[in-house]
Amino acid sequence: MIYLDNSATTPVKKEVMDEMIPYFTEIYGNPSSLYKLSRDTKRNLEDARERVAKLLGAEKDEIYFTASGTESDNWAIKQLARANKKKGNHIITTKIEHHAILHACEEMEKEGFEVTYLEVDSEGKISLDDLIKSIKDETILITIMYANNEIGSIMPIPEIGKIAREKGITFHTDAVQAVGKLNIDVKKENIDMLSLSGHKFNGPRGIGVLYIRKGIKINSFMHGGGQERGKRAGTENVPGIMGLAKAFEISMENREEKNKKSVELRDYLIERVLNEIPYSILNGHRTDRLPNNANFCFRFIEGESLLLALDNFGICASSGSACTSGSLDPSHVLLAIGLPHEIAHGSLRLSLSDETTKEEIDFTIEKLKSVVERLRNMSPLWEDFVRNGGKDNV
Amino acid sequence: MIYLDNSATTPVKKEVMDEMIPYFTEIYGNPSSLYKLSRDTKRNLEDARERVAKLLGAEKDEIYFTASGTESDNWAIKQLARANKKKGNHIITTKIEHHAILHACEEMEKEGFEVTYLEVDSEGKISLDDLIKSIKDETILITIMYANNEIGSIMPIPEIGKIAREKGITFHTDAVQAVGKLNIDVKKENIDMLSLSGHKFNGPRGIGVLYIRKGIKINSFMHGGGQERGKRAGTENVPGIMGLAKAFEISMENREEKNKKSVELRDYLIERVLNEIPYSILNGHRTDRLPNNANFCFRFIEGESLLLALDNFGICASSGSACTSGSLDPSHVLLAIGLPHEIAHGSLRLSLSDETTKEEIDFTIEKLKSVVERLRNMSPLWEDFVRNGGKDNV
Amino acid sequence: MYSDKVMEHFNSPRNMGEIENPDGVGTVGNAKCGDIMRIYLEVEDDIIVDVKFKTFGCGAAVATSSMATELIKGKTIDEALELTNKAVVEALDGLPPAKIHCSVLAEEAIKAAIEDYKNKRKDAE
Amino acid sequence: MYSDKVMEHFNSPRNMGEIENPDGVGTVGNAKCGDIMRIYLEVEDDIIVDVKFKTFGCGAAVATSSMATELIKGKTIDEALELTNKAVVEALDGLPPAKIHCSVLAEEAIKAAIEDYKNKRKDAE
Ligand SMILES: Cc1ncc(COP(=O)(O)O)c(C=O)c1O
Ligand SMILES: Cc1ncc(COP(=O)(O)O)c(C=O)c1O
Repeated sequence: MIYLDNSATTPVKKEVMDEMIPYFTEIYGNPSSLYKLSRDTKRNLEDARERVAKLLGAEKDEIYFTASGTESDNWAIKQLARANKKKGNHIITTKIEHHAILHACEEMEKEGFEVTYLEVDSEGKISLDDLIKSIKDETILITIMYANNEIGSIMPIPEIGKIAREKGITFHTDAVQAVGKLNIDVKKENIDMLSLSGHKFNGPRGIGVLYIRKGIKINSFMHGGGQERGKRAGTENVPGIMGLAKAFEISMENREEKNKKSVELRDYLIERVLNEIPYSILNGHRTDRLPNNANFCFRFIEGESLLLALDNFGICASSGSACTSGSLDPSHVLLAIGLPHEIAHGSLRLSLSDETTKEEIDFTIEKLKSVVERLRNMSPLWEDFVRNGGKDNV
Repeated sequence: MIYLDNSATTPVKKEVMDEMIPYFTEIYGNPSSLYKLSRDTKRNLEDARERVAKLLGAEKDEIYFTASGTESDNWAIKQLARANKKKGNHIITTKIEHHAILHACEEMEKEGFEVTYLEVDSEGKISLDDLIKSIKDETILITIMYANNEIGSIMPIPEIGKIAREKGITFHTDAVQAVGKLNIDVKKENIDMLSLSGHKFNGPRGIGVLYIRKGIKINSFMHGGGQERGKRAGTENVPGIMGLAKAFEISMENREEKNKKSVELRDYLIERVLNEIPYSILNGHRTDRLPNNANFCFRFIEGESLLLALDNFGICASSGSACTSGSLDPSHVLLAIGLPHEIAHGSLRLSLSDETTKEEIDFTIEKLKSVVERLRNMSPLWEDFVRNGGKDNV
Repeated sequence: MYSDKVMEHFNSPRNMGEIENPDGVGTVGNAKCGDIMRIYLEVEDDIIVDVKFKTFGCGAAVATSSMATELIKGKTIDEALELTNKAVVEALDGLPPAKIHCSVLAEEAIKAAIEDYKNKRKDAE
Repeated sequence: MYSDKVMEHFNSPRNMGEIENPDGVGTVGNAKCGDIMRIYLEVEDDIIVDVKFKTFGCGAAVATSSMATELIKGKTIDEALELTNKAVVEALDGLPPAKIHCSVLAEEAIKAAIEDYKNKRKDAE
């Protein structure tokens, strides 16, 4: 099996597993209890919070553990908006956010908020001019993703942070795909809130973080016990928290070196695909993209059948984001960067891990070539295109 | 160490651990993806859903996985209320619910809902007459816990379910403490929504369930990807789900036999404490209580110092519920059953597991006796009481 | 999500290809929605002696095309017109609810090809 | 949550008990809030020659009582009056924020006992 869907989820690393296991079975005290077992648990939990904070350039007390990237996003948007609605009712985001952001924003529209969805260019980047122009007196929140989960493009986060800070507007970033791969410093980049999710960097599923800068006015999302300094109720998922902290640390060890290798392999993949498969397109920015992301469209064929055919060779990949693969609509991200529907339907995301080898990439390219050819031979669109002498009539 | 705080959280059983581990490291596919790895994951996930449904007497499609009991409670209350506010704005609950229910209800009060908090009697039970009287045309939700987390009292759930069904009002029950210990059949008991949490029955933390009967009108709480049939977004915590299902099954194996043993041990503990420690009080119903729960008040002493002193002997226990032990107020549950503040401060909850032995209970009782005596000797209230010839002046 | 039968037809589609100078051709669906099916017919004495398809679409689209062509090959035009999408789904041991529309498309593609055949015959008369 | 020093004083409290016919007694706090402290003083020539406490309360309440009595034993009344809750907290290597009020209570209990001692002396004069 060749696993090239690391943006969807990742296996838990052995060292991470080893870190977690004692907290399931031995150091299992409820951190809110008084006795030694719980004090030990609590100490380790707080230590993990400190370690996560350090990796983000945040303070320990600014780290809140949640159950997922989705929860962090929902909390950040809905409860910041609700807590500040007297100040204003305008939110700015982009057209290519993850659905956790987009659908949370839509919910806020139902509650009377106005949302601006910024356009992106053909490489998936917003224009800072557009951003500045969209700011109004009523703007209370800017939420723009750190890096896109489908096409990998990285947004100009420090620049956005600077603009938001100068205007006194809270800036949230969904960094679910960026964390563990890019160096992030929330203070230097003027980020007020940041979402991350453990399972995207070889940590466990069901655990996430919302960083909330001190002084940001936000309501709780989960009400109940006094956990997480009264801000996020529910018995702490200590094994998950310990696993997340460990996986985050491991992922940031020698990050530059690993990225160098990853970028090389990614670029090798991109070059060969573009050169060897006719009518293939790279989506997203050529260089300013996640080190592990490659996203293509292959004209005249459809994405799902491409995935099924690759799966026959043990190659695990996805078309767009994992969570929308059940849907019939093409990716909102690919449409937003200007692709026509019929081309957007034929997309393939290959997301590498630090362990991906050149052999795996070579094998994948070979299979991809034959699969694309087979599916084109099956395609009435390709037939028409060839009949037309290779000229488009779309 | 003697762990008698199984109502706070429980260690994960070895069989449960064994069930979970492959889903961290091997069968790690994102259930939304297309390839075989994900199809395998998805199949097991849906199988777990089926197994959980069966244990509750529900349909597979009525089971929604969440990240905790707290999330299930928050979802059930807030999103049922918001979805039905055109129908009515009245919610009925009790004074002794967990804070996940109480604080969620308070949030709804801020949004214009009216909440009736039913009184309970000295044994922690509501009166069905009170319930019927409190129902109005505007009542859209009754939420009453299955069994209380502090004093263990079991509510008359089938009777409440019958009343709610006849009046056409949605009935939710927080069964976080009851699941895994009592036989529950949501259909027979006319339960429309039910919350449970994995870590209360030797499953993992960070995973819960909300059962929602087909036809109940409720909004999503987490917005994002299309997971859980579009109702609860976020990449599925498959290891957690598999662990929860396994732990639930194990806990219900030979449940009657285990309960018989548990009740015997619990009653032995209660008898001896009441007989051998003067001025001790049992809180909650004498027989109609969770098989593993004993809750006492020891007059003239304060709960935290009691816990610390027991901890010195390796006995893990709590005073009231775990998540409020940081607070200075005595338990809202003990006040609701009519105890004065000074007595409510001296409470001790001992919650047994199926593995608790008579030897452990005997050791605990011996230590408890000497600790209570030591603390009373230190107590000015005891001094005054003795000076008064053992007559109360409180 | 797909039955073994669907996967088998996706991996080894029957009757995939073109017919030169076909007696009837039908193309339905559109690229925007992600599914296009084209059916070619060769008809002799009202009997479908050969049928081929080309499909742009998901696994279910390919499998339903393959199965549908199998089901009408050797049949009379009238028999082919009686083919329902339900029959295609059943022959494939079922389809996920979100993919039922593919079987409808297959039924429609066959009807369109027969329509074309009939029109051509009318023109020839 | 508690320092080792707090736990040590909780487990082996110094000066726990009563003094018969004390020169001063002070009781502060109330059972409703979960903390009552009572301090007994034996005073000779304005020097606190013995001090005992009784406390109903949490671990911090017991430890602060114990530490506070330690700190004033052998001191003059005036020195004892200068004892601050901060000094008690420091001597215990700190207290959790939610427990600082216990140290305040200890300071108040000593002040109340000294007040009682002064009143008794006045009455005796
Ligand atoms: C950019 C982005 N945001 C949010 C999420 C949601 O994270 P989770 O599935 O952990 O809730 C994902 C991944 O699914 C993502 O890629
Ligand atoms: C009755 C009751 N409801 C809800 C909860 C909350 O569950 P969790 O901590 O898993 O969120 C608990 C336990 O903490 C409980 O005992």
